[in-house]
Amino acid sequence: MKNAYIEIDKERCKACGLCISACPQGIIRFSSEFNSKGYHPAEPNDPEAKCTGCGFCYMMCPDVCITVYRAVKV
Amino acid sequence: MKNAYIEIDKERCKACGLCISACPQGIIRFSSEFNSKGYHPAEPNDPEAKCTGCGFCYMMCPDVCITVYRAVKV
Amino acid sequence: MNKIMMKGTEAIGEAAIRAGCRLYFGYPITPQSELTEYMARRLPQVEGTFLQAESEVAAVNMIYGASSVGKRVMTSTSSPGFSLMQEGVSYIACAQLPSVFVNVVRGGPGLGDIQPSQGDYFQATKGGGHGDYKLLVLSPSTVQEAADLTGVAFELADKYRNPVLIFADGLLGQMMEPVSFSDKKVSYDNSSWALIGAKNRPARQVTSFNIDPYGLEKMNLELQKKYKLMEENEIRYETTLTEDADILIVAHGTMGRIAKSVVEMARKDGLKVGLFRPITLYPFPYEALRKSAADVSLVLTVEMSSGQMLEDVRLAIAERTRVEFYGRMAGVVPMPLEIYEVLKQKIGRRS
Amino acid sequence: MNKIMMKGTEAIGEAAIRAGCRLYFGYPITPQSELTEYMARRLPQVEGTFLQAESEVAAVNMIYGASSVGKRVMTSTSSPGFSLMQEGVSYIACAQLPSVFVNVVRGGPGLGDIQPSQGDYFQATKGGGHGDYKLLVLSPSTVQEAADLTGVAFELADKYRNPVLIFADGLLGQMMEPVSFSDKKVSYDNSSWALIGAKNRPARQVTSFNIDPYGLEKMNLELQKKYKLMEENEIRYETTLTEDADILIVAHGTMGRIAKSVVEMARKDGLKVGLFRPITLYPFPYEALRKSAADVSLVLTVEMSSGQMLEDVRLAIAERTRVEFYGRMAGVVPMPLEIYEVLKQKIGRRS
Amino acid sequence: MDYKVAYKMPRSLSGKQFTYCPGCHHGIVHRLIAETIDELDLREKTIIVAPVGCSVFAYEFFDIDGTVAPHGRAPAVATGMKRARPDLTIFTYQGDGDLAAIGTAEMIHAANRGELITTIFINNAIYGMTGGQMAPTTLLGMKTTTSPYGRKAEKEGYPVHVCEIIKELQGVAFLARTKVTTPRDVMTTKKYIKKAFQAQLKGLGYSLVEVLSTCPTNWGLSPEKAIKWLEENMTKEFPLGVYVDKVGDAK
Amino acid sequence: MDYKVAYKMPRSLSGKQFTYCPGCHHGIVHRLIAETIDELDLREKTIIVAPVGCSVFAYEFFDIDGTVAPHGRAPAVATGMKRARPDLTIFTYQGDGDLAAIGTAEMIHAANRGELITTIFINNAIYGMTGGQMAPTTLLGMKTTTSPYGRKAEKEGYPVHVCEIIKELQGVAFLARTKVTTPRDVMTTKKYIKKAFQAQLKGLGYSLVEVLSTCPTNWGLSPEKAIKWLEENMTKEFPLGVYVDKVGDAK
Amino acid sequence: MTHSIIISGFGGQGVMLMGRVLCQAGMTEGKHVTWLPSYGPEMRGGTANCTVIISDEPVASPVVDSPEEVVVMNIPSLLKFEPIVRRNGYLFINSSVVDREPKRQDIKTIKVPANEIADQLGNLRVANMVMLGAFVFTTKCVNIESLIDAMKYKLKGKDSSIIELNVEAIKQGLRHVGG
Amino acid sequence: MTHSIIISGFGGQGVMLMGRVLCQAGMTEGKHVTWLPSYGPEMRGGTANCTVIISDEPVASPVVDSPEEVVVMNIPSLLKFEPIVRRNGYLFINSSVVDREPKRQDIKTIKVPANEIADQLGNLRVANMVMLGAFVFTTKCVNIESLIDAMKYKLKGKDSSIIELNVEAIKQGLRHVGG
Ligand SMILES: Cc1ncc(C[n+]2csc(CCOP(=O)(O)OP(=O)(O)O)c2C)c(N)n1
Ligand SMILES: Cc1ncc(C[n+]2csc(CCOP(=O)(O)OP(=O)(O)O)c2C)c(N)n1
Ligand code: SF4
Ligand code: SF4
Ligand code: SF4
Ligand code: SF4
Ligand code: SF4
Ligand code: SF4
Ligand SMILES: [Mg+2]
Ligand SMILES: [Mg+2]
Repeated sequence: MKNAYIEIDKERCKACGLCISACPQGIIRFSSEFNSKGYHPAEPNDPEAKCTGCGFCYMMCPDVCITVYRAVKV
Repeated sequence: MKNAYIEIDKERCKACGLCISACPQGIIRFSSEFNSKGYHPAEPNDPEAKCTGCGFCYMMCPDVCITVYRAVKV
Repeated sequence: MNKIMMKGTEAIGEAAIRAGCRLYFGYPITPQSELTEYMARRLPQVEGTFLQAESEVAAVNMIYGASSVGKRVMTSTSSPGFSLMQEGVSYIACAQLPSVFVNVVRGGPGLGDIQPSQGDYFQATKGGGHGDYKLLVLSPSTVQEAADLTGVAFELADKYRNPVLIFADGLLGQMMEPVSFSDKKVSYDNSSWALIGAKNRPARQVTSFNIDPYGLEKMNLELQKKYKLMEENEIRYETTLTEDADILIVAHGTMGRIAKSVVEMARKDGLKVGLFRPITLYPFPYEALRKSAADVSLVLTVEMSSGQMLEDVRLAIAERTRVEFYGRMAGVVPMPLEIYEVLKQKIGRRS
Repeated sequence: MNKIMMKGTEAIGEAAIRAGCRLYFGYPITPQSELTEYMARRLPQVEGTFLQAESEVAAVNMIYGASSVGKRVMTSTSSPGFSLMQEGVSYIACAQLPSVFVNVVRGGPGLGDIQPSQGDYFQATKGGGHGDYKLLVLSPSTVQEAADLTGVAFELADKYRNPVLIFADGLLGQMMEPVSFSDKKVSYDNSSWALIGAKNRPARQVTSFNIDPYGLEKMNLELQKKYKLMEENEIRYETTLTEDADILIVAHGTMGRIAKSVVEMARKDGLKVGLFRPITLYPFPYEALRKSAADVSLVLTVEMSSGQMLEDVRLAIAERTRVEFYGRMAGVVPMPLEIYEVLKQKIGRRS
Repeated sequence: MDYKVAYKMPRSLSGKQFTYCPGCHHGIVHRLIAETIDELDLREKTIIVAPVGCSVFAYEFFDIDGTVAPHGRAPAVATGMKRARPDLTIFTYQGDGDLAAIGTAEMIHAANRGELITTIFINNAIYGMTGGQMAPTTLLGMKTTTSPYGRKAEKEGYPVHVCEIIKELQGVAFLARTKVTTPRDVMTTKKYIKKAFQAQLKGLGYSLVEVLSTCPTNWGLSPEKAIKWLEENMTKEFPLGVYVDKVGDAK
Repeated sequence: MDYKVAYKMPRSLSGKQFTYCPGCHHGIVHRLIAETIDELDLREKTIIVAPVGCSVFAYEFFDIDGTVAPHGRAPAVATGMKRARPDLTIFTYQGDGDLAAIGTAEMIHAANRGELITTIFINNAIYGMTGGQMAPTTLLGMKTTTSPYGRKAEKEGYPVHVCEIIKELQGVAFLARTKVTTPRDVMTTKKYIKKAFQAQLKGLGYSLVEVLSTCPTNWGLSPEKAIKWLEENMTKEFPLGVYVDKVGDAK
Repeated sequence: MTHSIIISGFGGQGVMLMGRVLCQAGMTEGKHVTWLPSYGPEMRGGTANCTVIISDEPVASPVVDSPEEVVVMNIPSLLKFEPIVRRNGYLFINSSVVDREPKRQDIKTIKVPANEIADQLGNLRVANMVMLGAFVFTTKCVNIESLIDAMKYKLKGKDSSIIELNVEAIKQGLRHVGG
Repeated sequence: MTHSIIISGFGGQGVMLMGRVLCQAGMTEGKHVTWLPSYGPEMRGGTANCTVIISDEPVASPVVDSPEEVVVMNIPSLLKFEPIVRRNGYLFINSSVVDREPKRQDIKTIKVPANEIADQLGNLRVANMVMLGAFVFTTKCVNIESLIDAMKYKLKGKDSSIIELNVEAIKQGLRHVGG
């Protein structure tokens, strides 16, 4: 059960790494794949469901690649 | 015996009157004559030799019409 | 229609207001400041906006802005000021923004003087700014015509989405003549392209930019197509006694009406002189002039410049006919008799 | 003389320094920033002064200042920037201040793009600013010629006390070719008119201003006399295989050398095609072109524009000969084969 | 369990990919503007005036009507728009070359008139688009392609402080300098941008937000190092904070 | 008894009659500049850059080499001169339209560069030469031909305060605002002008002296009444005094 | 019938207004008119003049080499314009200011001591209207009634006493030349 | 004899340098050369190419419709330039990056796995020199010695190890095509 998760638009990503250093949980990394622009895009790597949905990654991403989802409290 | 006196270049004068109001001794007036520009130029009127050579008239004249002479103390 | 005595500058201002212009941005400069001042006085009375810009560079860009949101707008200046506007004019032309400019030309180059001149003809007609663009250029010769052409200018600007230049000289700007204005109600609608908010439609761009040369070339070809249309449809000129003329004078603006006096003089002397007066400087009436000049033995171009329209005259008649030139510069206005003397001399030299 | 590979922009910069230019004022703009940057690097090495101006308007006026105190000075820009300089250029021309301008023309109008173009021909040759003035305009076609003409530009500027414009395009600006520079020592002396302090002589004025129209007309007539002299003495052009040509291509700058390839192609096909390449755009080689075109059946003008030099070509040969035009705009460069195809098509249509 | 989007691309962006280099702060600021427009519900009546600079394409990145002004003249263009259509919300987006060099006069006079427009000012201490020439805001000693030996005060003058110059102009209603190097900064900047738009909406006067930004490409640094360089050098030269605030803090 | 000249036309004036209207303060300031040039013995190496404005002829009124710059561009022209010939003394003479409207950018950047030139700035709150249009320094409520209903802050903005805008620029070495309505003012102004030239001679930076001046003609007042109006209105809007002084008081 | 007129004098003498009143009068009579001002090269207070054309035909040139009727209100104007008056044309001289004789014999010279007459009316500033009265009565370029109406139109809003004074000035002017 | 060459690839692949080294080599051999860069419409990081002419005659056009020799370092370049290679001309393909086949049969295609060879040399960045070695050996547009000298000239000031690496890359390139 994760409280939050993110999605990264790989095609938009330019691999600047700003999301990676912004994430307090350290759960973003560079993918080993290339995107069509030739970059190794960032990808979430959150097996332990540590994402808090804080949005720091989103805030620092200059290319608006990231969508952050939070669990809805019912 | 005057301590000081002034000369006014009538042809340069534009009858603005600034020298007249600047003179602490009140010894400048408008001439009744016209100059070739059609102005009544200012003229010194110092029968009592009141001019102190203070230079106020010179300082205020926008058309640099005035020369101030002072007696040389020997 | 009631006539009132008005200066050319003021008549242009009033006519602009009648044409629905409610925005004026400009910077004072002799000899057109009366137009700026007229707008400062008049526009608030009709709930319009007058704003004195901090410079001509700012003014032309305010025109760009106001026009891009779809409003009729105008500025006026004189020679050095119009030079400063050239970058902006090129942008406006490329972005296809309707707008009306008035250049009350004075003696140049440089600071020059403040007397009447036509020395900015090249700048007006060939493009003083960079790139392949054209202004529609109107050259009135009377105050009434200045007023009428101002109305035309706004119509043409919207019709072609193109900047229109009223090319006047200091004579026309300062001269007073009786003038009357039409009371026709005007309305216009630029909402199909203007930047008025992306509501219920995709967002819009007004631009003179295209980083892709093929894209930009396409934009240019569109412009060229438009210019072609103007050349086909918008040519204006006036002829006086050209039918039987053996000698043709070509002159525009107030120079044109001064030349008309020469025609009168010459005709009294039995000389068959006619007058061709281009009203649109761009598009230039090449074809019409060619026809008018078909049977004459001499064409005399008279300008208040060193000879600029002369090149267009030459292009029109391709030197099949002798083309002579007479001009005065720097605000010295060629006078009727003076021109007539020159004319007689040229004819004399011919024989 | 040692050759080095250099960009056109850089070669112009180096040539300027060899010509004694120790002052550069300019504002960055693609595609000429390499020249600005070259001067920023090089001038301090030769105790010269490089200053990045706050704008092109400031730059042109810094040129005015530096030139008025008698020093060789230069600026460079690209199309929109040169439009902004028009007021200043008109002042400089009227005040008769020697100075060298470089316009590395890009696609226009407006912001356009950053690709090569020749669309500022009218602005350069007919006067983009106000009033009756002329720049000396040089159009090089190779990096070596750009370097050589830069030296010429400084000489002519001083000789005529007139601004000189090097009209380049992005191709020439970016292209690298081997180039060599002369090591001739240059010296110049403008102390007879420059503002260097009223010592042991009456005070001097450098001015473009004369409130009296007759005085200003006199200044204008002096300018016209000077232009006349330039027209008599400074015309430059290059012809290729024009002697026996039946078809003449007219093209300037890099377009000229591209056209040279067309001539080579055509000749291989047995078509008698020649090339006329104006090097001075003002003064334009009317007479020489008229002669070169005397016996041809077709003249094809090729430009990276909608057809501007075309008017001068028409004026030169007065349509005795058919004049056709081909051009591309906005940075799209007409290619040799492409032009050749057009040429063949035009010939075809003729028969 | 259900999930809800907490952060996503704002409506007022067109979705077109930014042409900026990796890590360039232009993109962050774009997003903040778009979010503000969304939150104030202004998308259908806002016009962007893009500059000439790396952000020349900005008018394509927003899903709003827009244009690109001649270099430096965005405030004049915006003035023309606003005077013609006071009901529209107009903002200019300008770089330091655009705003503080060639466009100095237009910016100052728009500010002085209290023109009801908003300016977002990206200060990256360099001319990004044209390849790294000196800007008015370039720091002393900094090497650029046109100050290859380092900027010297005696020769090129001092870094221009835009906020300090215009802060005393009475027409200015909101004025602040900020940065976007941390999420916290990003939130502050967002707040400023919102206030700047509110200054316009409330008819209070001219508003400008200066954002210290990185240009990794022309600084020759990685995005991370560029951020560090900004923190260590630019914030010293250009003090952050609110210079003018006539908007107040009430909602 | 012998008499000696105590005050007379300074050597550095050409003697040509001024073209100014009766009572116009341009003339007083001209004289003070000429006296300063004489006293510093600079006549043979000083160049004047006249503006476009009523003082367009200034370069003929001084007996020194000179030119007239395009409207507003005198600081750029002077920069070109000074960079080319650092041994010359260069000053610009500019009106409020010239300096604070069209020439804003050139003035600010010359000041920011600490350009070694001196500017004498005549603030008469109006465009004199062109017949009385609104200047950036026109007071609120003041009627001019282009603010016929009185200048309004909401529409035309606020009077521009040049000294206040540039006082924080580090390139500025001497900066003062003064007037010439009384002999005492005239003396003060002379002192400032001298300091301004000294700032240049000593290589300290840019110097500017703003002189509040009358325009009797376009204000529609007699020379005397114009002075009174200036005292009562302009000095309130534009505080007099020295804003920057890096020259010091030693001889 | 075309009248081509130049009116010239010092800046303060009201010569521009004279021309404008004339044009206004001509226009109300349905004539074609143009008024063209010209200021000397001096910046302030120099000599100024205007060219007025009043015609039954549309006006071609608004400038004339050789006007039929010239009014000179000061000496510089006399020097400048006497030589170009058309043969058999009129030269009106404000003899209060111009204390010298014209040289030409082939033109009709009319002297009006306009300042003195105005002075008698109590206001030097109406010298221009005095001259205008004399001018119109002599040249008949417009009717006196139209002239008076035009003057009133131009002075609209002014005190009625001022208007009366100007009417009186016109009348004194035409009386001086025999009207 | 005239070689007209287009070299094209991503911004980072060093295609501009390839052209400049070729020209430098040509120049030292006394040939006439031109180098003309062209950047795509993308602002940053897009495809770029340069046109090089090496000739015994002065170069007329620095642009060519139809080059004799084309080097493509990536797929967009292949798509753009394959169609315009002159009949019987050469197409050099960096097969490490371009994983598709050219369509034309009327040209000579030469595949060089430049990245792989460079990788083996320990530095991907010398892929361009690998390709250049292959290109020059095949086309003989300049001598290999001049090429190496030109490369050294261009890398003046760099570490000698880097220069050695580049020499090696050139040699590997020409070895790959049989040199
Ligand atoms: C009149 C004019 N001059 C110069 C240029 C060239 N130019 C384009 S962008 C730019 C400067 C960009 O720098 P900045 O404003 O700081 O924006 P950045 O790219 O750093 O975001 C310049 C000088 C131009 N397009 N127009
Ligand atoms: C480019 C340009 N724009 C406008 C003008 C017209 N012009 C001449 S002087 C002037 C303003 C003068 O005012 P100011 O600078 O205050 O000087 P003042 O006459 O009051 O001393 C203007 C707008 C011009 N000559 N050139
Ligand atoms: S939302 Fe916060 S925790 Fe989750 S990935 Fe982004 S920065 Fe990390
Ligand atoms: S911040 Fe955005 S662009 Fe940068 S690596 Fe992360 S997702 Fe990619
Ligand atoms: S010098 Fe002084 S006292 Fe003498 S006239 Fe002048 S102001 Fe009066
Ligand atoms: S101050 Fe000068 S110009 Fe004025 S009245 Fe006195 S002398 Fe004449
Ligand atoms: S050059 Fe600099 S400012 Fe421009 S997009 Fe790249 S990083 Fe951003
Ligand atoms: S108009 Fe004003 S500023 Fe100009 S000279 Fe006259 S009084 Fe002086
Ligand atoms: Mg920047
Ligand atoms: Mg003023």
